[in-house]
Amino acid sequence: MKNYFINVWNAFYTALVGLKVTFLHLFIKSVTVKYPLERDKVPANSRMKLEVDWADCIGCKACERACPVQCIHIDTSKALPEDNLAATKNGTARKLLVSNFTIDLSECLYCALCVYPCPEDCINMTPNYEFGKYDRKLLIEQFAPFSDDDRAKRQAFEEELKKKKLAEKAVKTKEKE
Amino acid sequence: MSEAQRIITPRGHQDGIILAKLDEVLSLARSHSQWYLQFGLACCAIEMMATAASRYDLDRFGAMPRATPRQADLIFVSGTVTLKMAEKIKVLWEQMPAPKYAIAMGSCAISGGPYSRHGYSVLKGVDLIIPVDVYVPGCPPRPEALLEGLVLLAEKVKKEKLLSQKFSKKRGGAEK
Amino acid sequence: MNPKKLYELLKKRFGEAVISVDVENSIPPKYVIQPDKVHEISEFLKNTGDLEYDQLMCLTGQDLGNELSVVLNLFSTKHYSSITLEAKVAREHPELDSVSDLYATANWHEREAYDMLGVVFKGHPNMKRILLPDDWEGYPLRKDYKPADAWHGMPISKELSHKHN
Amino acid sequence: MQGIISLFESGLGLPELWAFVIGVVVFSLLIFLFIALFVIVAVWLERKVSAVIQDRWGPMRAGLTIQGELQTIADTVKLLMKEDIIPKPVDKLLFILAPFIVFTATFMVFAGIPLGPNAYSGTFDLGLFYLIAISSLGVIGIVMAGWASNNKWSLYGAMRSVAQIVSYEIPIALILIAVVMYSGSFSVKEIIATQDTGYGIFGWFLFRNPFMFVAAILFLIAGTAENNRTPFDLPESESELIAGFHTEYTGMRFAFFFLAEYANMFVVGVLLAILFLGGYAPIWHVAALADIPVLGWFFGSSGFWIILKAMLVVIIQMWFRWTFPRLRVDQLMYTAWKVLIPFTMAIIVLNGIWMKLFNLI
Repeated sequence: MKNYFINVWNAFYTALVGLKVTFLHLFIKSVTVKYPLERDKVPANSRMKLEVDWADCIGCKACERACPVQCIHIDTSKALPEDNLAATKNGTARKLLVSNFTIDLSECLYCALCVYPCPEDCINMTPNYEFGKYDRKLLIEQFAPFSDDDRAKRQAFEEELKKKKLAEKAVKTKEKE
Repeated sequence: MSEAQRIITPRGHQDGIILAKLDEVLSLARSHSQWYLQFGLACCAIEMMATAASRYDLDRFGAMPRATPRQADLIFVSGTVTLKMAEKIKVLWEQMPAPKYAIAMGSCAISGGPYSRHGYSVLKGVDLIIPVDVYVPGCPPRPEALLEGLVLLAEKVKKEKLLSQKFSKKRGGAEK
Repeated sequence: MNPKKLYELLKKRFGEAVISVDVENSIPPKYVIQPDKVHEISEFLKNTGDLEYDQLMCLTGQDLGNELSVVLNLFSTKHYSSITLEAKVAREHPELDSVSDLYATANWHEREAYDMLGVVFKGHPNMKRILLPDDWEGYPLRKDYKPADAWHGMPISKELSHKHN
Repeated sequence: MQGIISLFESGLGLPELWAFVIGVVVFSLLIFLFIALFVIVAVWLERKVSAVIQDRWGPMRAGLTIQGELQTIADTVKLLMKEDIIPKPVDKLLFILAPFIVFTATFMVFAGIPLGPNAYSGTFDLGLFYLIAISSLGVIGIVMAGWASNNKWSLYGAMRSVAQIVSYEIPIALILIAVVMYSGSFSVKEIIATQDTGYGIFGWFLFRNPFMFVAAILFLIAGTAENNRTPFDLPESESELIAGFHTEYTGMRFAFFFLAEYANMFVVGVLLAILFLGGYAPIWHVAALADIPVLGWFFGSSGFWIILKAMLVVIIQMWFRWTFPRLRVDQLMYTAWKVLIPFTMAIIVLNGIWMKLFNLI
């Protein structure tokens, strides 16, 4: 009997304690970050969206090989006569033209394994996290500033070069024989 | 929101100014009241919970968690969608009443993510089984990124014209 | 107990069932045993006075190429020592005695080994898949496993999934 | 209501029957409008209270200011526009009927609630009895919803709801006896008149004796359990039963359950106000105000006081909801049968002794 009353009193008393706790929270300032109006500061070295400085890319494909999920695709071709390739910011001469540089951000792990092997420091993780899209195809980011026609032209030029080389080789081997 | 404008081209409607205005008001109201069904599957679910908690507060956008799909407007698919679970997502999606929306959160839900090449038991993108409205990339995305996805969805809902569509269909399918 | 001593003890008791012991290349020492004696040896190791390997830390299936194997990591909480048992089974009919009646941990781990490699544990109370769906075909962790094109109408490979892209 | 009917009869010259019909319809519409308005405010308030307790902001984007005051209206519009799903295996008639029965039961309670000395729909000699009887009618709708949904979770929710409401009706009825011992009448008007002694809050039954104070607390607990709110929300506990008895309801049908739940909160508030807080009797009488046309009406017979008191109880219920975790089923039954009922019985006895001692009988 005594236990029963102690039990009831404990239930009542602890309920009051709980009510006091929540009541005191009426006077605590809200901790919410009102997102579209204000946002948290993200550390500068946080790993979010991948960015490529295409003008510095020499097409070595080190990042493509390093990627554990194979979400980076690079196509290179010989430069056309009208492209004059400037040197990178490290002073390396660009011998190949990167005609196609895509990163499928929907597959990217944000592991930054592609960042370290890059000899020209042109692929980087940025603290930008706002890139939601309405279509998945838009998440495949193209960093090479060419139109599809341009790219087709370069591919055609590349294939022509290859054919020429093959033909030359064939001629050479015939001559040797 | 240039992205939004590019994707959702405004539908042509000749239903008069009243219906159009009413539509705008109704869509505005709907865009502010997206009750969500949470479908947390993996690590992204933790970020989703963090988004609903005090620091980021999904409630600010009028989003209330609902336990039953019958009362939800929106499903957050967050995490690795295995084939075994994909069937359940489909069932839940079909139980939701129209108009309904889906947000795919995280790389795995969007395209299989790290499992996209060699994952034998993972569905390569939840959009293979349900229509996804907004893709929120990240591995996992920050809570703010999910909130951005919700804002993008609200922008999309605002541009919808359900009434005009309904009436034009009744009149003989002017929509086509 | 000294691994060499234990090996001799086991050899004396089980004879041909204990094949070899590897001390140099394996920490803890690995005893390769016959698959049909797994249950008896585990029982002996668990219940013998100065051994008392009372905890099963892990039970794993392996694909060694031309045969499968099951590895048991045993631990004695009293004597603070651990050993590894390995039983090699044939690829065609991989069958083994279940140790789930000795160690409750083995229940799920044996189901996982069955799920991933198709090793059947005789005497297990509920021998069915634990992770994959019940009607899944094939055992994914076998090295010759080729995933099917689709499961219940849902494509599996990325190429088939995104043909439209 | 008599006033409205006579207004139609004499003012517009309508025949008696028509005046009655139109008067009833107008009055019901007024009540419906009041419920809808109250629910819109209460839902918004609930979300804000929860937000403040959890150090959040709550709804802030729907509306003109940063407080999101149009949130409930947006929700209502959305619920109206949702697809109406009636699953194939349900019992269609019961499924459609259930939300309306739940709402009608709550709606009928409002007929017995007086807003002021002259503002009530009908006079009941057994007004209190009517309020209690009708307010527990809603459980029939809940059982119908749970049974008709053809869903095991719904059925579990409905069964829990019945057990809960049947159990918690008893302490409520016993507390009524304690109150009626003082007032000597079941009439709501009489009860309020007994409390309106001219001494302000000291006339309230709440402060008549220490046992009545305990009785008020017990009534608040039992009332919270009556309308299925946390910590007694077992019929719709979302972590166990998905959404309990309204799992299968969509759009507008669900909105009716929602409406009924919040209206029920108001009913509990009003009941507590009538029984213990002096009903529509003002906290203090200012004689000078009575003659001023608008203010006199506002503080005299507009229902300001009773709504204020009921709102206070509603806010306390919200405070409960965002403080306490849910009880287990056995704890729920323990609370009703082993704590509330013995305590209320003891209160009746002690009340009688107190009244005998102070010669109040």
